[in-house]
Amino acid sequence: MKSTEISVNSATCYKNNNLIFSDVSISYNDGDIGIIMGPNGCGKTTLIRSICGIQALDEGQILLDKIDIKNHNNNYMDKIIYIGHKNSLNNDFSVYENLEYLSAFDSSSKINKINEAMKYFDIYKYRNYMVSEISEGNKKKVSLARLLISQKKVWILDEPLSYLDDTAVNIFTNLVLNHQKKGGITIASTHYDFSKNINNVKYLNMDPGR
Amino acid sequence: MKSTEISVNSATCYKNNNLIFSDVSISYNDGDIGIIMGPNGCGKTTLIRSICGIQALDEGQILLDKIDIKNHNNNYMDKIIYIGHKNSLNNDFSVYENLEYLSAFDSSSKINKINEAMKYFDIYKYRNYMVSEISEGNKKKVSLARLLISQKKVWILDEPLSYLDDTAVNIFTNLVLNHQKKGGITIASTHYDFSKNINNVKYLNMDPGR
Amino acid sequence: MINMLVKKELALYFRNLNNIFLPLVFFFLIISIFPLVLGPEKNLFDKIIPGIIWITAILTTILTSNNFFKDDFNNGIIEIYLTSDMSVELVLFLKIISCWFFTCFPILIFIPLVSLLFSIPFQNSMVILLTLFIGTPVLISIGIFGSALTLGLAKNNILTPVIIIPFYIPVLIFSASAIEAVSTGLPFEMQIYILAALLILVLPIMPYLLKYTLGLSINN
Amino acid sequence: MINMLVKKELALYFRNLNNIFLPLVFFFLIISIFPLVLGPEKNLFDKIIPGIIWITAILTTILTSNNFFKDDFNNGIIEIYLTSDMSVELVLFLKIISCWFFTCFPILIFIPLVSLLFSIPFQNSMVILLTLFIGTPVLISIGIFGSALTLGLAKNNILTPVIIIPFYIPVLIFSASAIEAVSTGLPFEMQIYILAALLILVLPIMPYLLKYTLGLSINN
Amino acid sequence: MNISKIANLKFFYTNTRKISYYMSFFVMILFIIGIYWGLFIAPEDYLQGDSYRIMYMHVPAAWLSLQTYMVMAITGFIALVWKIKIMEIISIQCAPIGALFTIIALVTGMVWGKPTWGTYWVWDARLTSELILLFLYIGVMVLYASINDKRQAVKITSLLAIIGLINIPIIHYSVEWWNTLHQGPTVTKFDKPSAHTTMLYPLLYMFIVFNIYFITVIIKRVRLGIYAREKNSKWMEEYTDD
Ligand code: HEM
Ligand SMILES: Nc1ncnc2c1ncn2[C@@H]1O[C@H](COP(=O)(O)OP(=O)(O)OP(=O)(O)O)[C@@H](O)[C@H]1O
Ligand SMILES: Nc1ncnc2c1ncn2[C@@H]1O[C@H](COP(=O)(O)OP(=O)(O)OP(=O)(O)O)[C@@H](O)[C@H]1O
Ligand SMILES: [Mg+2]
Ligand SMILES: [Mg+2]
Repeated sequence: MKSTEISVNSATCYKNNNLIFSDVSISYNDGDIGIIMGPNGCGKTTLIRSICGIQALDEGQILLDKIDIKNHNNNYMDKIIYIGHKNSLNNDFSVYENLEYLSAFDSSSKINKINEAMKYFDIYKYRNYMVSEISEGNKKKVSLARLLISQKKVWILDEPLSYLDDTAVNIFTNLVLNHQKKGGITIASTHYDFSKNINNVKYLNMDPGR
Repeated sequence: MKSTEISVNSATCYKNNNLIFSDVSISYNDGDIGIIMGPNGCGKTTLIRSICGIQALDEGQILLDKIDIKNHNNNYMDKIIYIGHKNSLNNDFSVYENLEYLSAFDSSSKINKINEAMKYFDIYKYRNYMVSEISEGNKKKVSLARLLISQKKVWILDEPLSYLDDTAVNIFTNLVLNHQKKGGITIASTHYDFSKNINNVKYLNMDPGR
Repeated sequence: MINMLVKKELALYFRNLNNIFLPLVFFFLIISIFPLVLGPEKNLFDKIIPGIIWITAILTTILTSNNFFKDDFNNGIIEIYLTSDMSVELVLFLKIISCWFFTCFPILIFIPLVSLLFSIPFQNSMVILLTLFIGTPVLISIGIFGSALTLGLAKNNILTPVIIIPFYIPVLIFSASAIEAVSTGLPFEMQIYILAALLILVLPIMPYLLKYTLGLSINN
Repeated sequence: MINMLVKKELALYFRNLNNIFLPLVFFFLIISIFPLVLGPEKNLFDKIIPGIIWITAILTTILTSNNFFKDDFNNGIIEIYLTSDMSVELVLFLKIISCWFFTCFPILIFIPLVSLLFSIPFQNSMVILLTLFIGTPVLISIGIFGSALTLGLAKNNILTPVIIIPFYIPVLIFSASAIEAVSTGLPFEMQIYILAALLILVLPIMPYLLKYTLGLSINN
Repeated sequence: MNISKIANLKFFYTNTRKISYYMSFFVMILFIIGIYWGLFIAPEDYLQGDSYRIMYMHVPAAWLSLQTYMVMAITGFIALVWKIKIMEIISIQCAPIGALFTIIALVTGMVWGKPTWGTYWVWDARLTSELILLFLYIGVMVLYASINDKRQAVKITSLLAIIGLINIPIIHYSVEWWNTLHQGPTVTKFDKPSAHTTMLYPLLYMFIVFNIYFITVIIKRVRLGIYAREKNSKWMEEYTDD
């Protein structure tokens, strides 16, 4: 498997003329777990979104394998899966259908892994529930289940632990560990450090911008 | 100050013909901190909503000072403030305006405490930001700031800690402690037990309904 | 408290002063679509212009009241309504009134001008104005009620209109009949009274009905 | 993957089979409002019925495309579109087509029946059908584009219609002109060709335009 | 026997199976008699000839379309206020039946309109409002179908039905309030019906038959509704095992 490097190169971002963060640099390689921490409002979400190309940077670049993602012809996402704050679930679909739908946006995903993924996160019993009929924590689990369906190497997660109960946090931590073992990269923002006894963790502590 | 008692009396709730929880009983008195814990999907939110009268129970009652809240002529909420999963913030308002607006729904609130409340949660600098321009954690702080503006005795909070950074969790814990000292009641669902070294905590552990 | 609510409710609309002109622009856009589509025959157009004005008003009410509570629902503000110890009925009343004031009222002001443009006789134009003045608050109320009924449902922009338009019929029938009467020289007071009675019936009940409906819709 | 998307996109509409009847009911409701408001004069009504059919189609497109991406925006699905490594343009194309198919197409099927009811001559009714068939996809596309433009904005149900209606005008002009032509016995092919050219121009570009617009609206 | 017992779902379900079965036959026979009476025994109308005989379908269907709506709204009201389960089911089951009556009234009216008015359809107040009544029923049904939780759904549709009651007087009095093509009250006038008794009796008879038909169908549908709601409950499993 080809090795992958994703790096943030002296990134600076303004919003509405306010500096959000400046000169942030970090790079992640195979097997890295990147934890982005920092107080509320320091720009974790903004940084994560710019790594995924949703948010434009004012200065600096995001490089995937040394090439600016802007020059990747829009297919740099074939190595990256992004799971944001919001669950990206469609209320008009059942849990199962949502996972089907979301998989269709991911070239690497394996539809036949959906059931397995649901079982892994212990939400199989809700498979035919409408999303609006399951609890907040279970919604988060559904969106995390995408990690098991997708075969991508780089996981970019924005506060993946919110609303999860302790069991689910452990399940998730194990999942990240397994991913690491396979050489995958995980980049996650979080307030609760799930990585206490994990190796190869790269912390990025963001100071409040102002 | 008259003492207050709020109690759940063998409450049972079904949704769509599925049992969510059954025969839950607990009661809270002045100075109590009630922590509702349990795995995702066990019905914490549902219970909390039924205590606030938003969710109808199929069996059992919620009693405020020994009187069923259904017989309180709709003004039983004059002792209770409820802050749910969702932040109840209007995206078209600034932070300050939102707090003004929300205070108007609360007979006990003191408008002149809004600035103080924002300072307490360290969001004063965002006072003129639109809600859509602040980070997720800061939105949560805005909705928690209502606790300082309102003068109500019973706080009912659904996962108040989500998205908060450590500083904010401490601020919140102190707030609850202060409230307890003044004889207030706090009922909160949470996955992260902020009440480790607090007295008078009443735990309600909800088993998964099925 | 109450002035705070009024202030905030108005602020929502006043935030962007353009918003006040939007209904007007919309009104003129729709009116100018008709001759495009129906053909520019002058006689025909003159005949149906009162009807077209009414149709346009109906559209405005359908559009503005569609998904009226959707944002409040998504943001959890409906829960604030239902757990408030203040008079939420008042808030809901305010919401109806301000929705009407900022979407229908601007149109009403321009009716005399429109009448002049399309050479509608003065008395007729006054009756049109009157029926709109009494009728549109009822329509807005009905529309808002419809959006409360369909609150928790999957997105369906046509469902609410389909549910509420049948309730528009009484208002439309009496308004049209009043306009018809005045243009043929018959007395039209009766119809206006009936419209007014509808308004007096609907407006005070609506806030209570809305609160009840929101409670039903959210208790899910 | 692609069939999955098609399947899911259709499932959204097929979930509730009633939804397919809704546009139809809406169509008849709007049509029946006109005689109520304009008065039941038969001659008048016969004259304007093609126009009314078109107006109703316009309304349907405005209503269904209003806030088209709002739910996807709130739920974060727009972010999925923008971070997908699949052809999102295809998804957007599908969304346009299925929106059209489930809101305009049911109406089109019933045009012959409606024509019968209102005794519109066969050839005229075929031209109406044709203009609608070519025109409504364009209108839906424009509407959806408008809702992408106004995605992150405060709730304003009238803003998007005001923005998009001016773009409706070309379609309306040529359609009306074709209908006018056929009812006066003149050739109408030219107008149909122009309409078809519009369609061929708009439909393939729209998905790209939409993706770009969504990216702009969300980079906030 | 008190009301709560009759209103009990189990009581209703277990006690109406036979009744519903026999009533279906009964109503069929009544219909055949009525059709024979209306088509062959009743005299020819001096103005309209034989075409008026469609009245024996049209008028009862039109009446029932209004009546069913009222039943739907009233039972809905009872369901909302007193939370009686069976009323919820009756209320929602009225909608498709009412829609059927409305469609019959519309179609027979159109068929009747062609020979008498020379056109199938005119946009007068009564015809339009009857069409709107159909849309009201459809609105109720669509809303019901759109809500997943059916207990919730009935509450919401009941509310809709109650508010919709306001249209009923409009439909009924529209002919008096506007000069329209449609026939004014001929039968329902208080003093003296203006129709001849030999024509009137079969009409009244048909009205009663339509009512019995309504009751038969509503019982059948309510049974289905109860089954759908209670199919997982203990008593239903026991009952269907027998
Ligand atoms: C599509 C066309 C028609 C519709 C929708 C329609 C609708 C109705 C409705 C709703 C009623 C019940 C009114 C009430 O009880 O308040 C009714 C009654 C009646 N209709 Fe029609 N009708 C139609 C055509 C006709 C025609 C063509 C005739 C005969 C010329 C006719 C004759 C009657 C009569 C005699 C009654 C009974 C009036 C009474 O005594 O209350 N209808 N129709
Ligand atoms: N449109 C805007 N105008 C001005 N400032 C903005 C705008 N959008 C976001 N910001 C600011 O950008 C900062 C970073 O926001 P971001 O959501 O990235 O924070 P975060 O680190 O993810 O916080 P949290 O832990 O609360 O999720 C915040 O302080 C926010 O106020
Ligand atoms: N309409 C519905 N139909 C069926 N089940 C439902 C419905 N709505 C909610 N539920 C179920 O009710 C249960 C309780 O949900 P609730 O939101 O109260 O859980 P919770 O304890 O707050 O979980 P979390 O920790 O994830 O927030 C869930 O298992 C959910 O699936
Ligand atoms: Mg964040
Ligand atoms: Mg919860």
